[in-house]
Amino acid sequence: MTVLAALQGFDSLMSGDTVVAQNIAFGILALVMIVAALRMVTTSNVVHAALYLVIVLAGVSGIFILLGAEFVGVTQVLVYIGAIVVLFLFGIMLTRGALGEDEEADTEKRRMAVLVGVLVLVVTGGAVLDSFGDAAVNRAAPSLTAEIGDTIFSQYIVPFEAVSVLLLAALIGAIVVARKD
Amino acid sequence: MTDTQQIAYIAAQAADARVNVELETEGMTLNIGPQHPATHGTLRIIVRLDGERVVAAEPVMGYMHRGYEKLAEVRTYPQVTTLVNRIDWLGSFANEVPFILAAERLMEVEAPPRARWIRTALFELSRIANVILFLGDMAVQLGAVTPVFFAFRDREFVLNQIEAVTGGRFHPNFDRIGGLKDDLPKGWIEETRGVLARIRTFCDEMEDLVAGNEIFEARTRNIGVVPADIGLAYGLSGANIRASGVDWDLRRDSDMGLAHRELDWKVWTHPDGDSFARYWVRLQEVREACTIVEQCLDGIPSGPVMAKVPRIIKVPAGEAYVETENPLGVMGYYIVSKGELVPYRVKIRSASFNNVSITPWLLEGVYVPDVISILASLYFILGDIDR
Amino acid sequence: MSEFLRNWLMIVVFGGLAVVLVGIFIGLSSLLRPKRATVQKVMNYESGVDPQGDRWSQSNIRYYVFALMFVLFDVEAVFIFPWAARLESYSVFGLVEMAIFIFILALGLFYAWRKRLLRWI
Amino acid sequence: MDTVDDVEAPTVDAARDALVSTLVEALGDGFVTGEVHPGVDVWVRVTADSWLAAGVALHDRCGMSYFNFLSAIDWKPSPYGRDMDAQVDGPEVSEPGPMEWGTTGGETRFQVLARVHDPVSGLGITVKADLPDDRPEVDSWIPAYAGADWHEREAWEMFGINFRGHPNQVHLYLPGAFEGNPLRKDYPLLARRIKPWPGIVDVELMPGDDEASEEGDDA
Amino acid sequence: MNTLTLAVELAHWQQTTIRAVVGLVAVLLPAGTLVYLFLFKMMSFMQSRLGPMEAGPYGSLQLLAEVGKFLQKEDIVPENADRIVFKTAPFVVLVSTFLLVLVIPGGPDLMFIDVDTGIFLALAVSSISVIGILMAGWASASKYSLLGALRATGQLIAYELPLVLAVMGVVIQAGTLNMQGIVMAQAEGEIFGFGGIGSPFIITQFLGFAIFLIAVQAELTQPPFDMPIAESELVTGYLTEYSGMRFLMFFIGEFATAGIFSALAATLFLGGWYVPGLDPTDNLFNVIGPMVLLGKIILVAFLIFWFRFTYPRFREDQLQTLAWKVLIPLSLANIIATGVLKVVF
Amino acid sequence: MLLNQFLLLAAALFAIGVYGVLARRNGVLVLMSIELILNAVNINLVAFSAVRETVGGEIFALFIIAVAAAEVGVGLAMVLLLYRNRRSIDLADIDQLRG
Amino acid sequence: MGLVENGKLPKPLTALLNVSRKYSLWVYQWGLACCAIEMGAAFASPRYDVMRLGVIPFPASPRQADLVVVSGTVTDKMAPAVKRLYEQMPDPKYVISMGSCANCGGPYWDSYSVTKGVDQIIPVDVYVPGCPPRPEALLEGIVLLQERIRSEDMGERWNGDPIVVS
Repeated sequence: MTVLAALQGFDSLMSGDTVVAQNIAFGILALVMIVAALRMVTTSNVVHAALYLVIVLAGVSGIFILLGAEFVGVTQVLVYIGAIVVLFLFGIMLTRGALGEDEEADTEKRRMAVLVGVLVLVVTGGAVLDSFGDAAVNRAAPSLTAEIGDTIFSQYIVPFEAVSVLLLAALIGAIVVARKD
Repeated sequence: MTDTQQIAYIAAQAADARVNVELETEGMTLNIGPQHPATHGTLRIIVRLDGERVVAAEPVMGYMHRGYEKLAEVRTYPQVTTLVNRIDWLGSFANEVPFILAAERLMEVEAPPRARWIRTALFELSRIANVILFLGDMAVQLGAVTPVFFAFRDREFVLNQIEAVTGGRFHPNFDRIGGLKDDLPKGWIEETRGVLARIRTFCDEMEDLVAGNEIFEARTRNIGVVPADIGLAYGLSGANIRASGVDWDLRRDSDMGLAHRELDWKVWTHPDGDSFARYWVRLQEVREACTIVEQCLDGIPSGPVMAKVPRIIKVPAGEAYVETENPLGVMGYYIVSKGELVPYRVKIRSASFNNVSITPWLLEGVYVPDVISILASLYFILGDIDR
Repeated sequence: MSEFLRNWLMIVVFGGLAVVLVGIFIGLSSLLRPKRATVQKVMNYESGVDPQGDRWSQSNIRYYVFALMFVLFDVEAVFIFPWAARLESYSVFGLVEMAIFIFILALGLFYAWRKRLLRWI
Repeated sequence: MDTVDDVEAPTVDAARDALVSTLVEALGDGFVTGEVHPGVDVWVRVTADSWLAAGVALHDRCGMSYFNFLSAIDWKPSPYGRDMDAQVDGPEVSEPGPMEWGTTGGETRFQVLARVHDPVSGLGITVKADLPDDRPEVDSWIPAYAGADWHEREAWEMFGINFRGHPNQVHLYLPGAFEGNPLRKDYPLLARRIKPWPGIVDVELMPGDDEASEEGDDA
Repeated sequence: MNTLTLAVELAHWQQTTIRAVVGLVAVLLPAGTLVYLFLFKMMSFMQSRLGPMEAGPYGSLQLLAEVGKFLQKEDIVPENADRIVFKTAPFVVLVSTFLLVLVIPGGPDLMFIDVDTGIFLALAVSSISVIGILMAGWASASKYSLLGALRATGQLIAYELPLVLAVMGVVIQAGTLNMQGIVMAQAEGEIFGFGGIGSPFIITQFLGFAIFLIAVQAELTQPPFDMPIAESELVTGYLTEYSGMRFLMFFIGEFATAGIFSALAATLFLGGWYVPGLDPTDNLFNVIGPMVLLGKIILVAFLIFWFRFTYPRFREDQLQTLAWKVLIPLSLANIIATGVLKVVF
Repeated sequence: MLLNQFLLLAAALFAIGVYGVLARRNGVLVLMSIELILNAVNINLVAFSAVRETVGGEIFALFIIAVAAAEVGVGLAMVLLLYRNRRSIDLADIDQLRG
Repeated sequence: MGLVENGKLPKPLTALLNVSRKYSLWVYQWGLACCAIEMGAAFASPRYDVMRLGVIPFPASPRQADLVVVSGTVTDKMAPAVKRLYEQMPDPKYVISMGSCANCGGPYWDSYSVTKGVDQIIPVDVYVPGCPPRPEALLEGIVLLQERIRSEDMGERWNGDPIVVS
């Protein structure tokens, strides 16, 4: 019975009712993502890096869901995890030399990179904290696919068509580049 | 294949090769065998790949080499048939025939007519038992699992008939110098007719299920094309060479010492020389074999099945080469005798050895999946390669 | 919003369920199974002979073109979905727009086709 | 008793004779001897030096486009006596008997032989060549018949005959570390040296023989 | 949302637990059914054999024996393998399978989740398994595995597109991505004014259905599309080095996915849990719905396995040709055609 | 939930991505790091979109995903070209490609 | 870890595990010589249909196999491969030696290239005599093996004396 009671206590969390639950979810996601991202840029095995990238991308997708952006979240899974990562893995497997250990970057370069990274973090983080002090996200309802469609086909019709041209250009460009000797 | 098709094929291949050069990448080496589902046992093929394209293929044999030629030198003539039975283990009876015929030629003995006709019937039955397994197995190699079960199902009936005569379902060891061990059992002829009807049905089934399948055609047409001159230079024989348009069948074109020349049947050829042609020719040959057996059943003369031969067989000194058109192709025995109980030297010319020797030439430039279909269509048996 | 998130919590639960199920099976198996690694056993399988050549061998670069085309068409599909669900309200206008979109991407397909790159191997 | 003698065998075989004469013409001194069994078969023997020339001539001039097989014969009898009944011999090595050659004769221990066919007329011919005793080697036939490749590897492995110009003369059947040439007559079958051959009694009843006439059965 | 009407008195955690249990059943039951019914029995009957007979009546306990056997089998990790990735790969594949089952409704109120994106979500998570397969093949460090994984990936991505695009026709007709909405559209729709049997999209979207089934066949890597695991070429492809429990996990994943894809096809094209002639909102469907769905799953799976046991396999390039030069242009044309018809009528 | 949470997370990912781009020499890894940066941007866009309860940001995120796909496609093609010419995908070698 | 190995499993559970092993013998498709065809007949011919007994001939690689039927002549060149393929099967694994060649060399007892019996290189559970054995004989061999598995003590298998085939 105590177990039941304890579970009862968790109930409100699991139901997603409270902001607390969302915050916990966010916390877990953020932690996992940052750890995975750090491992990704530091691991010496490129395939492992790609798999860490999958974790980060799944986390991003979770964040989107948390923000009520269902369609974008699913797109993230379909395009990023299902397609772009596969593209990466293909790229890795086609470049045999990269499969072993990555060459040790010189520590000088690495130190510089850390410096720049921290600098970027501090500046953007400071700016963010400064500008959006306590703006809260509490969306009443998730965005629907229909809304997205409606908006694309009213406001964003030009970028929409432009995307297709962009993709075509990318395809042709990639083919030309990949075939050229 | 018509000329235009051929030209189109070559052009496509050339264009392909060009693209592949443009996108050149490093190759890899892949072992197919010795344990591999595609090699019917223990052939090993080392292929160097570029992507999935074979740059070079090198068959490695000998995993089944049992030293027949040496062992035959220490076996008496009747004992040798026990050994040679096991060369092409699917059509065992056919293996004995050329050896016995060669020994008979040296001894200047001829089997009585009845024995020759029964030999012919059994010879063709073992061809059926052999080739229908190929008809099913080729489909398995291409991924369709079901036909081989049908092949095994109907093969049992043929084996039953062979067993009824010889007492051995697999390795009959029934042929004797000068004739046969025994006469036919009672009622065998009628039963065999029923079995032949079944085999014909099986052939129709395979024609529908396998040869008529679009994917099967797409996988085999224009794949592994063997031009006639190359095939001859490599010594391909049997259905492999007839599928390249060479109209040559020892059963018809030479006096093998069997009854084939007294019967009415047809030699099938196919002009294309590709995997499909080899399958198709074999399919027709099974049907033709049914015809031959039926005519044998109708026309078996009466009389003894054994000529008078000495109790202890000593073959007079001399050399003889006899070859017959076995299920896998031409099988011949070059026997050197010194008048002893044992042969002095037996050179076994087995069909599959020559048939497979073309693979390095044939596999160059094909794709990995085609390696499988080409090997399957060449139809070799390991014992027949390695001996 | 909470209803929505509760739905998505199920996804996490199911993902966890899969992991737990596999974990239980493999854990149970690790209790029962023997561990008898030998030198030959942990060697890579290569039809019974010594593995030859480089283990990380790679393949033709043309595979990459296929992956790339897949990515692009996947992106295309993402845009078609919301359109398809609401086609009725976009009517002819939406239809024309999407026809142009698909046509432009199909051009890419035909380009690769013409360049003889749509040939695996 | 039916024998081949009863069959109407032609005493003259024009096609095979023509074949031999073409070869004589093509090879000149390289041609040693030929033997025609009318209606049955034909053998020719050439010198080792004109071995390849014989192959080319057969392929180009006689229409023998079909390659059948290539092998060799070791004419030197086994020093182990008759291997058949090994229990008599024991492991000691005796001086082998004198060499006797078969059809078309011979001069040396190793004879390489090959057989080719004409798929149109159906004729086949066996070509032989004697190899020098001290250095059993001969030209490869690959330029004439591509299919000779594996057969020559086999002959190299089994008899130790070297084929000049063979691109890849390595073991075909046997493991790379295998020593010896199994088909040479002096290669012993070790299992037989240890254990007698169980199949030495080799007489079986023939159909028509009745049980009564059994008493004369001996080994 | 009406998901909760059935379980209105239950707390969320209880509902979650129930759904989790049902989810387990929904994944494993069709998988087991398909293995026994089709792989063992139907295949054997088609080959005029009997199939397993000794373990239990008519071999019905064969599956339990398999699981029990695999539990005891050693788990070999090749020395060259990337151990972690090698061991994680089956997890990834099964996660993809479990996520896939989520969107399928079993009755008017029987749903694991009811999301707006529905079928889109299903297609997205189904693509995760590609990663699992690439992981398995790469980590095994065997040539057969790597070649198999590359082929598998090439094939899965090539047929992912027809799969996605073939669904589009259904979405256009139903006007929603939601699976329940699609079932309802079929239940309540009518074909040119005749509503007697509802409007199962297999009739209006037959091309879509055919493309979908072909693509499913390829996604499941079954003959005639089984090059990645082609026995006669690549031994067992990316699974070559897997033994024991991990292999069984792939095996379960394969057949569970087959069941779920059949369920997807049944839901999208055959009306899902609905049978014509009844009121789709009837509470009755909450009881018989899952059974109806299972029946339809078996129907679709029968088609899939029939092809599997009968056809020889394509060559890799023929398969790619089929996908890129036939199926994708066809399905694009299908989208436009359906759109035009939708707008016109 | 506060908007800041998301923005800070995005900033962190962005910084890690920047580090990856600068520190790694493997071309594929650099491309992956760029993906991190793009994802950080996406998080920002969607978060703002959520705050304003519109879908504009989400649609931009979709476009960014599309652009990212194109970018990876061309980028990897260049890496492959580099690999083919130099048998290495170390970006430090790119210098030598000049002129 | 390795409860079975240490013999710490309660009896009924052991029996259950034995039964499941008994009825799920995945045998891998690997033929050596003539016997392979009779083995094929036992596997594939509807008349024999070994799948009835729970012997499933699916796997093509040794990694998923429980049983290997050594069907035919093992040559000296093949022997290392046989050994390795046996080694590469995951434990617990069983071997049936089918036919005279695999048992003792058979008609090639005096050959220079044939291994005289596969039991010189790998342990054999059941020998099936014959040249080649009929499919029925192989079925009998499989049934015998199943009986042995049924009453097997795994603890003993791992830690006890080497198995002696009666």
